[in-house]
Amino acid sequence: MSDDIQTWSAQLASDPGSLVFLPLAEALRRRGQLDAALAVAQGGVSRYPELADAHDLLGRIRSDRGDTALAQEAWTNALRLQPDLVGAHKGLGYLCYRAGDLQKSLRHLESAMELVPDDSQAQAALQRVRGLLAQPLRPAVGDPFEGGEAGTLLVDSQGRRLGGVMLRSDGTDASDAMAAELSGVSREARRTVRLLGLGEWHSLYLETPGMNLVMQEPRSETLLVLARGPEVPVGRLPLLADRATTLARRWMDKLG
Amino acid sequence: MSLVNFAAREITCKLVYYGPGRSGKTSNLQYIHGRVPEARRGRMVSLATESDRTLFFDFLPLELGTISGFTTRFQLYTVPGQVYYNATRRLVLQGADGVVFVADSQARRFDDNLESFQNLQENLLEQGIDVRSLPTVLQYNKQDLPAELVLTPADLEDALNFRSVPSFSADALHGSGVFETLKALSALVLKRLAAGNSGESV
Amino acid sequence: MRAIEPWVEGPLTTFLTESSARLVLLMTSAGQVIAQHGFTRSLDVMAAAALGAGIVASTGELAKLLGPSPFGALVHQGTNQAVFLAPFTTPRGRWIGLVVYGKETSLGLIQLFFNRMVEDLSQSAPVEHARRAVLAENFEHELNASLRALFGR
Amino acid sequence: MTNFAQQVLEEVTRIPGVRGALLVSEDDGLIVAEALMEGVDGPAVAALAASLTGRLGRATRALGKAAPVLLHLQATGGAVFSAAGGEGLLLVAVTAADVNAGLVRLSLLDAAGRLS
Repeated sequence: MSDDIQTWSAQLASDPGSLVFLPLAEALRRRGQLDAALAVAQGGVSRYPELADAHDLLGRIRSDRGDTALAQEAWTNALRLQPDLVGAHKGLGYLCYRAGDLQKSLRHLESAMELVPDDSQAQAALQRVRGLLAQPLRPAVGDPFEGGEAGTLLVDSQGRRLGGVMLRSDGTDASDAMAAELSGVSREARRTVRLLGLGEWHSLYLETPGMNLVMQEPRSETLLVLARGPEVPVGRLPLLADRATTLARRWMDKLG
Repeated sequence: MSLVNFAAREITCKLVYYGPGRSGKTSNLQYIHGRVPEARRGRMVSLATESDRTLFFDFLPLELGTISGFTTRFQLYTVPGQVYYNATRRLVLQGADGVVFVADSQARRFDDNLESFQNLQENLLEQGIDVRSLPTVLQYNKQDLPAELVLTPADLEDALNFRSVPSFSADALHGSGVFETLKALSALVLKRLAAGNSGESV
Repeated sequence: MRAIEPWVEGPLTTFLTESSARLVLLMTSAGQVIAQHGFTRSLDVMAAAALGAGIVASTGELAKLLGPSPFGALVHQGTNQAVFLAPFTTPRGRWIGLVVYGKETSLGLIQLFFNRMVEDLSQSAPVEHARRAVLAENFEHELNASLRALFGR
Repeated sequence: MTNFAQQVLEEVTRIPGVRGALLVSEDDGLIVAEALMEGVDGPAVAALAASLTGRLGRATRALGKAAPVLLHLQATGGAVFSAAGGEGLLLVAVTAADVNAGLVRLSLLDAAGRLS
């Protein structure tokens, strides 16, 4: 392989207009030399701007580098030049899947399958996307307050659930019952530290058999509760709570 | 001492029925309780022993109505008459605005009356209250009994009323003299309040 | 909440919110009501005050009989509610607090915030001013009318 | 019992930063035994810690869990710990803000175990 790279590099040096930049950049990409691969591919694209394969190559390199937006741009250019370019369809199918746009991902993967019916990679990806689309509508990933992930609960000062879910071990929903019982906890915590001259409270940690809880106050009189099993180390709970509190603040700001 | 609330225009006075055991203090309150319209009175509280003797006190709150723009309330208390209850008598007497001394008119209770009247003066003195300044009314109860058993009001007057306070003959069981007595004491207490000689106020 | 003297209202309100007490009665040691919260009829308040003052007075006497140190607060724990009864000193003399509370709070909290209220009351008590005549000159006519109305004669 | 409790409390207060340790009756928030540094308002600590523990116990019961074994309220100027001590008792500690929370936790759980 390294022999190929040397040979192709020499060829490209002696003839800058050669199409040998295509196998060279691909070889560099596979070896993980992404910067070198990118330089070679960019050179090729500027010399052959109408060559769809060159744009497809650029898309692969940029995707590997994590430059999602630029990769998408490169593959889109490739498809504009050559709508039946399988690599570009597969690339865009993958990017759209990562971004959560399952419908668009499905369209690209189906196009790829039509062009190359025995592409096992594309087939596996298509199955995964179809499976996800068949499931009931799921909330946006990473937003624990819209009801998805259990074990995080946000409660207002009047004992009402603002967001999140808290489940009992039998799977029944304890959110509303807990919210009602937790109303006033932040007021009581504040009163306790005020009367004992301890400044401002910032976290309340609770250990029960089989479940540990942390509570914080993302906003005045709003209580965030995080419940985790004993497998989560005690010291990690405050960190998780801090993160959830930040998310809760952002989420409430978004709600207005 | 009566409590006067200028903001809410309210006056509350404490009136105590004093006298020897079984002279009819509780009967006075029971009669009043039975005759005053329900809206004007509270529950009558009686702390009595099994044999109906007053153990600690009887208590009856009354709403007199509006006087000079003040909602006026009376708290009627009785003290236990038996000699050995002096500690409780002193407690009930605390802060009294006026006293009705209920004497037992029966001749055989003459000494008990004197002893109790003496005891009243001692207990007031102990609280730093001058007997002469405290509104007091005398009631000669059980005047309905056969004449050979009771002393006349005049006899009792000679023995007890050396300060010439208002006095009334009564039959508390049947109500005669009960309201006259209370009315007279109410007037004395409120007149004193009107003169600004007593009352804790804002 | 009702208070005979306005300066009592602040400390009492704080006590009520902090302690979650159900009923509160402040009275003089003679059983005269100073302030109350939670009672429905003013006449019931008087009976409660008379009884509360009586209990404090009699336990005080009992303490005198039994030993050198006086009793502090008196607590009676019932199944659903409890009664807390405590005498205290104010610049206006000896007063008594009667507090009825339930399971939503505890004796410790009642005691804690009661002590704070006593401090607050001491600080906010105004200097006593001269007594003044309470009733108008012509009150006698009204008194007689009231007595007639009350006693029906 | 009282002497033993006293001894256990004093052990807890030997941890640097612990300003007081108390044995508190959970229902009424009153002190059963105490080892306090000067300036610590024992009755207030007892009443407030018991009240907070009780309220959170109701919340964990709503979650189908038993009452808390341990509670740790962390504030900028200090912390309050409370551990279930059995028979309606709580073991409560008040500490400075920068105390070794892990050590206090273990010490309280251990003391609570010995007391119940």
